[in-house]
Amino acid sequence: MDAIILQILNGLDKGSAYALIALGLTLIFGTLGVVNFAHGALFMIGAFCAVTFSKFLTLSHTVIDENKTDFLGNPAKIEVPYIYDLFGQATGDAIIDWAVPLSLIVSIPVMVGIGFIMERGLIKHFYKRPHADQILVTFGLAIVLQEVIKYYYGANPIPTPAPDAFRGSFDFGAMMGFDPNTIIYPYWRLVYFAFAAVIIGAVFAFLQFTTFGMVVRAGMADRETVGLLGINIDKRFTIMFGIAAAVAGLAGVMYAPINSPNYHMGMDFLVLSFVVVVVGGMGSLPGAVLAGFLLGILESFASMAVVLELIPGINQVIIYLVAIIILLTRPRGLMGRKGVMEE
Amino acid sequence: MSFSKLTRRGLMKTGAAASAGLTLPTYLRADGHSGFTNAPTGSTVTLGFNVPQSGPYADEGADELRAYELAVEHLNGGGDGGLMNTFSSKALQGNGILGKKVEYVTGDTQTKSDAARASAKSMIEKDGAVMITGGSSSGVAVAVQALCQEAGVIFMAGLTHSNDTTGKDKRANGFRHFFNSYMSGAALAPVLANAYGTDRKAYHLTADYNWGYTTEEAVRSSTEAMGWETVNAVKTPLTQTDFSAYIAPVLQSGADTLVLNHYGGNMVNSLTNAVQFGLRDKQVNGKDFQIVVPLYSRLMAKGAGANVKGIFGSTNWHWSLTDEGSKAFVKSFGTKYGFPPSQAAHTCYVQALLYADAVERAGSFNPCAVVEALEDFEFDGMGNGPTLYRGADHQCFKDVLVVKGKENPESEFDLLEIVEVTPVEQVTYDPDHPQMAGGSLGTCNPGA
Amino acid sequence: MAILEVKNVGKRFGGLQALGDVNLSVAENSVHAIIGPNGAGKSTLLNCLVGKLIPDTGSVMFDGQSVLGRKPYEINQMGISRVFQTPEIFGDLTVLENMLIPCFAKRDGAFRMHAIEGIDNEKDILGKAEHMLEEMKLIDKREMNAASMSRGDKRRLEIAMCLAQDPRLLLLDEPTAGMARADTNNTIDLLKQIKEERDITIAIIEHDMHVVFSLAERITVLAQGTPLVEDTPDNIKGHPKVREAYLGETQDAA
Amino acid sequence: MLGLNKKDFGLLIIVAILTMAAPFILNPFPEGSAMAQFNAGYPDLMQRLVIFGIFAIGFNILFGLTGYLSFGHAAFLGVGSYAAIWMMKLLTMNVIPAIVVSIVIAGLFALLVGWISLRRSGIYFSILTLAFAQMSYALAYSVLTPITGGETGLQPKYTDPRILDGALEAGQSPRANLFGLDMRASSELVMGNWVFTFNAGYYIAAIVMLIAFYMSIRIFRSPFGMMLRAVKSNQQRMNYTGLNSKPYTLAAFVISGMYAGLAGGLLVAMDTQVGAERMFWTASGEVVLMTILGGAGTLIGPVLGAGLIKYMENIVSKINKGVLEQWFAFMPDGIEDLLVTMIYPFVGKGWHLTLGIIFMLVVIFLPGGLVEGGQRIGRLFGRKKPSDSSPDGSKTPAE
Repeated sequence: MDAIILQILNGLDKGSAYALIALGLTLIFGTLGVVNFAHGALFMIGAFCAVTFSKFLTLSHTVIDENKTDFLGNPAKIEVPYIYDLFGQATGDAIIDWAVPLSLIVSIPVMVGIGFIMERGLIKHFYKRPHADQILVTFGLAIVLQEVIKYYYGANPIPTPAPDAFRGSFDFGAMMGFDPNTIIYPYWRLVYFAFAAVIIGAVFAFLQFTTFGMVVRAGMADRETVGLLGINIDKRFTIMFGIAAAVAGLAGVMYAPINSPNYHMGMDFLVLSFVVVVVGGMGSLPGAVLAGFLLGILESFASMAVVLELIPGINQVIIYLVAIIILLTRPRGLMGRKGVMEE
Repeated sequence: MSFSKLTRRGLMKTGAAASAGLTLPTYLRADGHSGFTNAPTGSTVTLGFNVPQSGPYADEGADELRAYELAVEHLNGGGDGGLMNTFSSKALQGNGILGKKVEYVTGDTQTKSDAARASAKSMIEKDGAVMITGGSSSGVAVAVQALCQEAGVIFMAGLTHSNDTTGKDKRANGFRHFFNSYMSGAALAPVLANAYGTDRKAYHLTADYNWGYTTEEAVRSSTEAMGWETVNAVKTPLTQTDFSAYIAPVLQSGADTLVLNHYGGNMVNSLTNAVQFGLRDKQVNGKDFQIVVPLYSRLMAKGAGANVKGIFGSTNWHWSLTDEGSKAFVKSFGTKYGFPPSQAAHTCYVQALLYADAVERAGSFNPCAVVEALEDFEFDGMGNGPTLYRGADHQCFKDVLVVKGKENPESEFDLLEIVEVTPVEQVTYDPDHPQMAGGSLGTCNPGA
Repeated sequence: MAILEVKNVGKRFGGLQALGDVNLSVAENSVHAIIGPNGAGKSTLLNCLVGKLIPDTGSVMFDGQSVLGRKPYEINQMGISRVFQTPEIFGDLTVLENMLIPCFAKRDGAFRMHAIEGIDNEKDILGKAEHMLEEMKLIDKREMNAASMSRGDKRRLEIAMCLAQDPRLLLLDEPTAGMARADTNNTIDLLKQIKEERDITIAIIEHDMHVVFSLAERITVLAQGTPLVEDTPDNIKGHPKVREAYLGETQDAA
Repeated sequence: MLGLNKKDFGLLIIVAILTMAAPFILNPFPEGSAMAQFNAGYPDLMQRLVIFGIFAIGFNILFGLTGYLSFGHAAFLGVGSYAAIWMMKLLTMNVIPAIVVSIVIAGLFALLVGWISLRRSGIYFSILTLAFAQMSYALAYSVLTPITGGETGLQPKYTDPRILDGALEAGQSPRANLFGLDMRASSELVMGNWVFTFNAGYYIAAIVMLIAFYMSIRIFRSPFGMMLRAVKSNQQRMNYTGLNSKPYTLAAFVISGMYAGLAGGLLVAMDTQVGAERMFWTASGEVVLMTILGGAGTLIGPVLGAGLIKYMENIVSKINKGVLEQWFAFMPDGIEDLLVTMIYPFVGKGWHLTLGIIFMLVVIFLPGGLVEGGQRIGRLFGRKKPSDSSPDGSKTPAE
């Protein structure tokens, strides 16, 4: 029982990452009709916003310390962050410790900006082009983006820890009356789950309750009609692209402490997030979220030792197996609309 | 047209027929038949450095390449000579290899066996490389080693840790300086027993591919021999990035030690996740929960950041060693590049020198002569103490380092501290040990 | 003799009774029009005839055989061809190729692995296709991409493609919808000509009374999913029920 | 000629001449010159160019004609490779049975995958094929290790049973051959500073590629090929014209799967080794990129796309800093350094960056792929009437 509760918890957490990425992907697809293979790259850039911001906070000048030696036996150069000079060491350390949450503030304008530039500079010209062309050009863009990141940050993962306050894990087991330590979950992952829930809720509320959102939803349903009403839908779609990029980017920022960011983390997520979107049904936002959580939970269950003993290798294929079964039983995924990307 | 069984740069035996129908004046290569692939004919000799330049191991590949460039510089008499000064064999003169200036070509393995073979083949066929070296995974090492055996060139493996490379997939033309899974297990077990006691319950997470299997087997058998119990061993997909689902149930199992048979990105992520779960702050069975990482690398430790603190593992070499060889290498590498070398850089540098030395001693680039010179070759001064290149499986036998993540690092490179230098006797095994069984070296192939 | 016999056909979509209890009999070699106001169930009925929908109740017999449960391509191979409201042609292919496909379908059936011999060597088929194009006055456009033709030409091509299969029953779904008057008249002439030259039954769904009364020999009026009347055009014109239920509304529709 | 019209026959002859003369054409620079880095006329790369050409030609039969975008074709290549290597391990090192079996096994696997996946269309079909390929990859890399060799892959060993071949001498490496002709046998022709290599394996692969190319022309020009384009153009009309589109698409899927299997078998014949990465999704993506880059739906496009990508992967990735410095050595130091710094990020380990940029440039400026680029150049210089109606559909971009 406790094992099952634990894996559900796990699946929700995993699923929240999938759902966030799939949500952004679906926003872009649903509003603009563009298959964006560079979406994973946006997620990756988000994570590197966190990396860059913490690097920025630790920008240092060097002080030669004659008492210590470096690995070659020369006097050691000690790096002193400028932030120490500004705020003193204690406050400086605290700020550096909170780099990841703080970088959220920076990353929103950065990601929205990147989204605008991408849409106006490139994607805009591909609305009327075949999906295959969209895939190729965004895939090319994804490669370029990740190579640029690799050029500046290297291929190795870069540790980007969460604030010390979120170290360790919360003991649900003890709370629910199980033995202590049976159901523990890291604080930061709980934060991530809550964060994802807030973002998903905010996007839905935005689309549901604002005029802007209503127009965009109408545009998703029938672009031409909305265009005929004299509403400048293109401008709104650009903004929508910026929002989708920001959602992906924020998902990336918050993910940085979970797995140290590296330049190909976007590609690692890309295929998976496409599976999630398609299983959810092309163009359906609730579908994307639902599929994200569903696949996350199933993946967690498949990685349980008991299950693996029963069916070796199931953890390798579970997502794809489920995708196949769902697509064969529900032609348009869980909540897909008819006629979307079926040609 | 008649085909002579030659690859590039070798001499054509019967190629005249090929030009029979052509009106342009044609010339055959003027040199004589030398009896092996890519026999160097001019004043230079070409070596092929096949390292990952794209993909997750690109940084490790870049470090390997730096080491090779340094080795070439030293072989050609440049720089401070590096390990050539401390190497027990004095055959190398600093005038290239057998008087031929060393040149090199590079390629990208992409850490994929297909791509690695393609780039190795291009070095052999197009650039006339007489030796291929490098790589950062066992899949690549085994694939390229088999290729070199077929093509008749020497393969000096880079970073490859799986038993298979010199076990079931060993080849006469291939040599490995790096240590292997068995040695990791054999070196780690006593240290672990010493530090954590002999009645531990271990939970293994194992990367679901060959290297993971051999490492798990090695660590399990040697820790179980010390009295540990293995509670469970779960295989994780190579493509996994988030290990939470595998780590969450560890505490429920009643285990008090987690062994992460992971490497590279897998290891960085699984270790980060495990520490995030706060496993190391827990008490199980009245003991502090512990994590072990059988194969450490400094580059990966860097990726995991502070999470490595206090965690045991093994490594082939570390820059903080204080023997003359290690000091010399760190000095020349550090002076040139500004940071200390990784273990991958070390093994690659040493492999390049060992090859050059073997050629000098054999007096020939002929792979069979080189094999003979390397087999059962004993040397010292390369940073690992007295070392034997065993003839039976072309594996180096030397001391193994057990290391621990440093609690208070003084610099960004100062991540690991050496806990123990396990003497070579303790990690030596029979060539037909069950963990190595099933392969055969065959005989050396000189190619054409 | 009736070539198409529809008996007691009903179809529901959720709570909506699209077709009530439709009985319809189309005589061989006649032109039979089905008219009715929007939402009367004309298209649903048509879709039941060609296999796109399966009715909940009743039977549809074509030439003594049931079509129910058969796939559209099987029903087509039985001898029913359909012309769509907006011309459905192979837009990426040339006009000639558009013509060739039904010719092959007629000769080779629903599927034939015919992958080696080039089309250029299929002289009979090529001849037939070109002959059809000539007849339809499309021969000078044979190398044109079908999508780039005018709407009228697309309609002609689609009808030609259907005729190339020598169907026994040709179903037309508002063939002149959205056409200019001149194009409409051309289509009427074309259909008349077809009727004269071939042994073919034509069933036509149409809004435009001008078209209906120019062509039809019998008319069925459909309203709210059930047939109201079936009679000759002259009788339909004066029928009070029809006027009441339908004609008043068609004025703005036409 | 050969059942082709004049234009197609001409194309076939051009391709034949190019492939037969590839050892010359791909080695335009003299040995030892600075530009020799760009020579691609060595056996391994020439083999790969034609083999991936076959792969892309086959993919194009599915994608270019029917518009069904499979994202899992690498699985068929991989399955073909495994089948071939097992034939070499169990039966004989002769490449004929290996290649035949690889085609058959890949075809059967494609039949299964296609039969299931073709129940859906559009992106749903793409994801189904992707799912099958990813499962094949993941299983081959892990739990199927006893059959596939997992991470370290499979190579023939002299200890394999090989019931048709005589026992090898201990330590001999088994070599792939065609009735005794070693695939790796090469002859060299030296002309001045130029060295041209003629490799037995390459010529066998090239001949197979020509046959594959010829077959694809026949398919493109056949009623079957036209039906496939009809599937892409309008399935509704197809069904109402009495044609069952399912078997047509399934047949196209199986044929392209067999092409992939053939490519996989040839890869093993030329280089006797298989690794599971061959089936990873990026490998499936690569063939999609090759086809679109060259020009989907055109006859020659996929071959060009395959050539470009493989050339980049094998040549550009090998240009390291040392090579760059050698190139620009004749320039003044400052300019040399500047040039090296400017070019370095795009070559060697940065070859992916160049590839990404090329993808983007081609899609943005040449929607029809390289073939369209060629046509534009042809129109510019040759003043030839553009062949708008060419039935290979080169005019219409791929869906």
